[in-house]
Amino acid sequence: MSLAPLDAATLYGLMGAILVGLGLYGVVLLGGFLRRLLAFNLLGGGVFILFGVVARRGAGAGFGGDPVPQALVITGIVVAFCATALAITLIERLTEEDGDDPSGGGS
Amino acid sequence: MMGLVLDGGIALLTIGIAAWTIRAGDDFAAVVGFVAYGLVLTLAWTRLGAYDVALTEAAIGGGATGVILMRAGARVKPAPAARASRRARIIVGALSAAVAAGLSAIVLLPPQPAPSLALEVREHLASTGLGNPIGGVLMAYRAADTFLETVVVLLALFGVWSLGRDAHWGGRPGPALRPAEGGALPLFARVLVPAGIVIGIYIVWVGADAPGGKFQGATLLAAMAILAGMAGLVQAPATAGRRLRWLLAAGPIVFVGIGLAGIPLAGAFLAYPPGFEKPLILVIEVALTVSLAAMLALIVAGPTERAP
Amino acid sequence: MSVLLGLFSTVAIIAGIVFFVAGTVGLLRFPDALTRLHALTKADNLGLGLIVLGLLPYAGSVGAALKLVVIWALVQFAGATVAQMIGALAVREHPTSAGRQRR
Amino acid sequence: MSAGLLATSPGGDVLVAAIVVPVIGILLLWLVRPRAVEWVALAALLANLGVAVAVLRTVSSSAAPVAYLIGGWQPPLGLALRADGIAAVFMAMAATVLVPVAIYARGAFGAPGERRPMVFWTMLLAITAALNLIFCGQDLFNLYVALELLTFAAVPLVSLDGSRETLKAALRYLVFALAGSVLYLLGVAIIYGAYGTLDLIGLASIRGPDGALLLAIGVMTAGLAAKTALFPLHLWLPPAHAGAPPAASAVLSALVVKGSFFIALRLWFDLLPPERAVAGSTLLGVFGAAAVIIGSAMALRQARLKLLVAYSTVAQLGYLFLVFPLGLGSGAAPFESTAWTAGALQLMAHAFAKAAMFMAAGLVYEAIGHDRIAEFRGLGRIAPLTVLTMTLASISLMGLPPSGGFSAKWLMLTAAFGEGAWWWVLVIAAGGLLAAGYVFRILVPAFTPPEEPIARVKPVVVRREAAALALAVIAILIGFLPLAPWPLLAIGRIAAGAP
Repeated sequence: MSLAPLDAATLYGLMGAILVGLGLYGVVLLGGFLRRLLAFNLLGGGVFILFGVVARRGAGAGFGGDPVPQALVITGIVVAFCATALAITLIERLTEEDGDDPSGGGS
Repeated sequence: MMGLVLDGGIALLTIGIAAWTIRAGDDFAAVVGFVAYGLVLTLAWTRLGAYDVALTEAAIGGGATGVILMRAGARVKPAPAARASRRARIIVGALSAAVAAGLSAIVLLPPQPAPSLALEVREHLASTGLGNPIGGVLMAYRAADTFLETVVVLLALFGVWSLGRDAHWGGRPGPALRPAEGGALPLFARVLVPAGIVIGIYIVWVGADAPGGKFQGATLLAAMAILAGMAGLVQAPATAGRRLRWLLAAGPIVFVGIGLAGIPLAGAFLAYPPGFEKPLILVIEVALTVSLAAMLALIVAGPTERAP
Repeated sequence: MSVLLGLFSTVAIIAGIVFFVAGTVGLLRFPDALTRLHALTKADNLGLGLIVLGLLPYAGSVGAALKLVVIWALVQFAGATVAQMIGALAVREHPTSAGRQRR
Repeated sequence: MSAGLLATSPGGDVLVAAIVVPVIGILLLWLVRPRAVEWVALAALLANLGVAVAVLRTVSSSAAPVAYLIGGWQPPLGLALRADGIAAVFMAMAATVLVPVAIYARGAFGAPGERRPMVFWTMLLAITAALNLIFCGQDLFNLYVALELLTFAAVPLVSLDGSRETLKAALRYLVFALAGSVLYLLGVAIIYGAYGTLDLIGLASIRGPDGALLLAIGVMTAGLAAKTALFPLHLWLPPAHAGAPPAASAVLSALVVKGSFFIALRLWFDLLPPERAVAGSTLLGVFGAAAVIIGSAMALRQARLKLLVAYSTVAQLGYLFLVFPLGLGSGAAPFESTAWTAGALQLMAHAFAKAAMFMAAGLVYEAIGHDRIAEFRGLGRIAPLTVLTMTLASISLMGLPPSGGFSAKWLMLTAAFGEGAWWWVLVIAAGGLLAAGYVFRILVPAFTPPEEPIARVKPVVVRREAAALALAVIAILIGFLPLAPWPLLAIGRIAAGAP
């Protein structure tokens, strides 16, 4: 094993790692469901970028990247959107249901 | 070198926006931060050479997700600034940093040569009749993922509908239309919607051989439907409607039908008979695009809020 | 000829960037919604317009050049619509000061 | 990757049917007339039972796994389905639980075609498809899609009645589940980046796990533990499972949480050589032990039946995680071990007993209009069949012979003694005593004659009582199977790192 070359993939890989760390922190610690949902999406973005880095490094056979992880990300983004939509609808419904603090407290 | 500086700049900007979004004082500001995050991520995807993903991120990850988050940010009351205890912050911070450090180590010490299925994808791509390798993965090699994903989207829509009130079941989503105010939005919608529909169909059509595809195209079509709805040009359909339900089911039905036909005709579920791969995939893609566009638009529209 | 074209592109793109920077500064520094909108729309209009103009010689084909122009036109249209809506909202929310509020 | 070569086995089409039948059922539900909805769902679940039994028969008669290459594509490029012994047994178990639940739920949600019945039947079929895919999926990303399908089906069931409490419980559940999914997906990214395949069999043939595999399995296990409500990530479960309608609670507690557990089981037993898993599996065992003790103690303190039963789920899930140290620690071939069979039996016995328990709790609520345990005196007179159901299910939950719960715990004790691991013995014994404590809190008043006759709000429907009773009887009947490792559960298993 040797150190990865300093290229776009490595830079974005480190970015992805940091985004995952930030998102993880937010998902666990932020107060309020909406903020946690945002952190979940930030975290998801970091994970997807890591897939993209893997794809970039697997470039070959005339492709700019390994198409398999790229296809997985496309599926993943659609699924994450659905999850977000379901969660938002729940949050909005909860807000509607009670006048008082809807998004607070939720460990 | 210039490229690396650009990449480093994009990476730092993305991290900065993410940190700002986590720290932002109020919810709406955080939502705006997240939409910006989606945009810079799209740039990162193009720099990684993943144009299909960049399109998807722009359309769905930033676009559609941004729209519903904006709506929630405006509707939901801000949470009280419940700060976690200092000890919790230190523990969770250390744990998150450890995960980030572990991932960085993996990024910095990759296996060599990097594992890849690019060769295998290339080898069999001709037999799918497609030119876009991602289309090949989504519609042939991993078609089962794509099929189930469609079911996941459909279930998410039913999940959204399940959160409406009993009295509104089967009715129309969203509040009753207000008369369009000003002239700008309806005019904009009248001009843009036809153009957007053309572009959406184009994205699906070129997806066989170039970046694009049904998810991106369907999102654009869904966006046009939502724009037309916001401008007051069309009304959201009643969710109990027969025709709407067939529209939603058409994509999955065509997909599973052609998939099952593959058992006698091509020897396996979701296999395509030789010579008919491309036309069959195209039929599935068209049906899926229509259904997915309807599903996505209705997911954004939300649960039913008016009695049938 | 190509040198001239290159020079033209460089000047146009740099001018476009200047407009974007100016627009962003305006967005951050101007006191109320309407003046901020004014700053933003300038960046949209002229900034993007100049950048597209600068890129045209490199588009490679007439089709690609046409796509660039269409993108510019769509952004114009969308920007104008959104600016109009935000402006209307600002006037409605703060009818006396036409959206004027302290930052 | 020669070890990864698979071929579609004869009769492999049944695996496709296991996925497609419930999905077609969902599509039909929304297209047929309202009156036909329940019948479509029931027909799909019966067909699913037939499919599951066919898979089980094929696997047990040929003593070999059933495999299917989707689209004819070989992994790692394509996706394969493969039912080995334990997958076939669990598929049959899930299908068997689902049919009585459906019979119980028929007509329980008002007029068909309205919101609640439509959502319930749709989500029930979606859970069926997702579980089948989880049991026989071979590809880690394909399993991710199945996990998401399971989540999206489970969350709306929690908030089916639409009250503020259940909406909040559903949202909290969704947040845990989504955090779990994204951690799982992170692990998938790491594994693909390191090995270029997501196929479980292909990955099992990789020798010498390095840091990437360990980190991947670490984050994936954390994610799956959140979805399985392993202590200390269990806080979402009691309000969610207690707030859902009884038929939904039955499925959520008996089956849905087992889906994520099953994937964790596969990761640890298929991808990690036992000697690499010692520290991690002990940690999982410690969390499991804490869940057994704390879940039971919390169940002892509940005043309402449904919450008590939900906390009991937290405790019973804890036992499942003892399989990791007991099965991986012995050094023997894990799939022939006593612990492996004990874990499978615990999973199944709990599924039948807990589904019966939640359904009985629902019947109690309907019969007397509340589920306050303190006011259960005389229940045995009003609803004798339901009290019998609760008694039988309780016998299995406590682990008294003869019952599936007894067999599971007995085999677990045998495994723990065999390894000289007396601390697990203590946990298992203490868990049994605490379980006896909380079920007697229900049963003693129920059997005590009332001082004055208690009011019956509504007569209970015999069909629904019988459905619950059938499940409880199965939980008992499992106890009559031989008390030894089942060869069936070892069919087609490939130990990690094996040459």
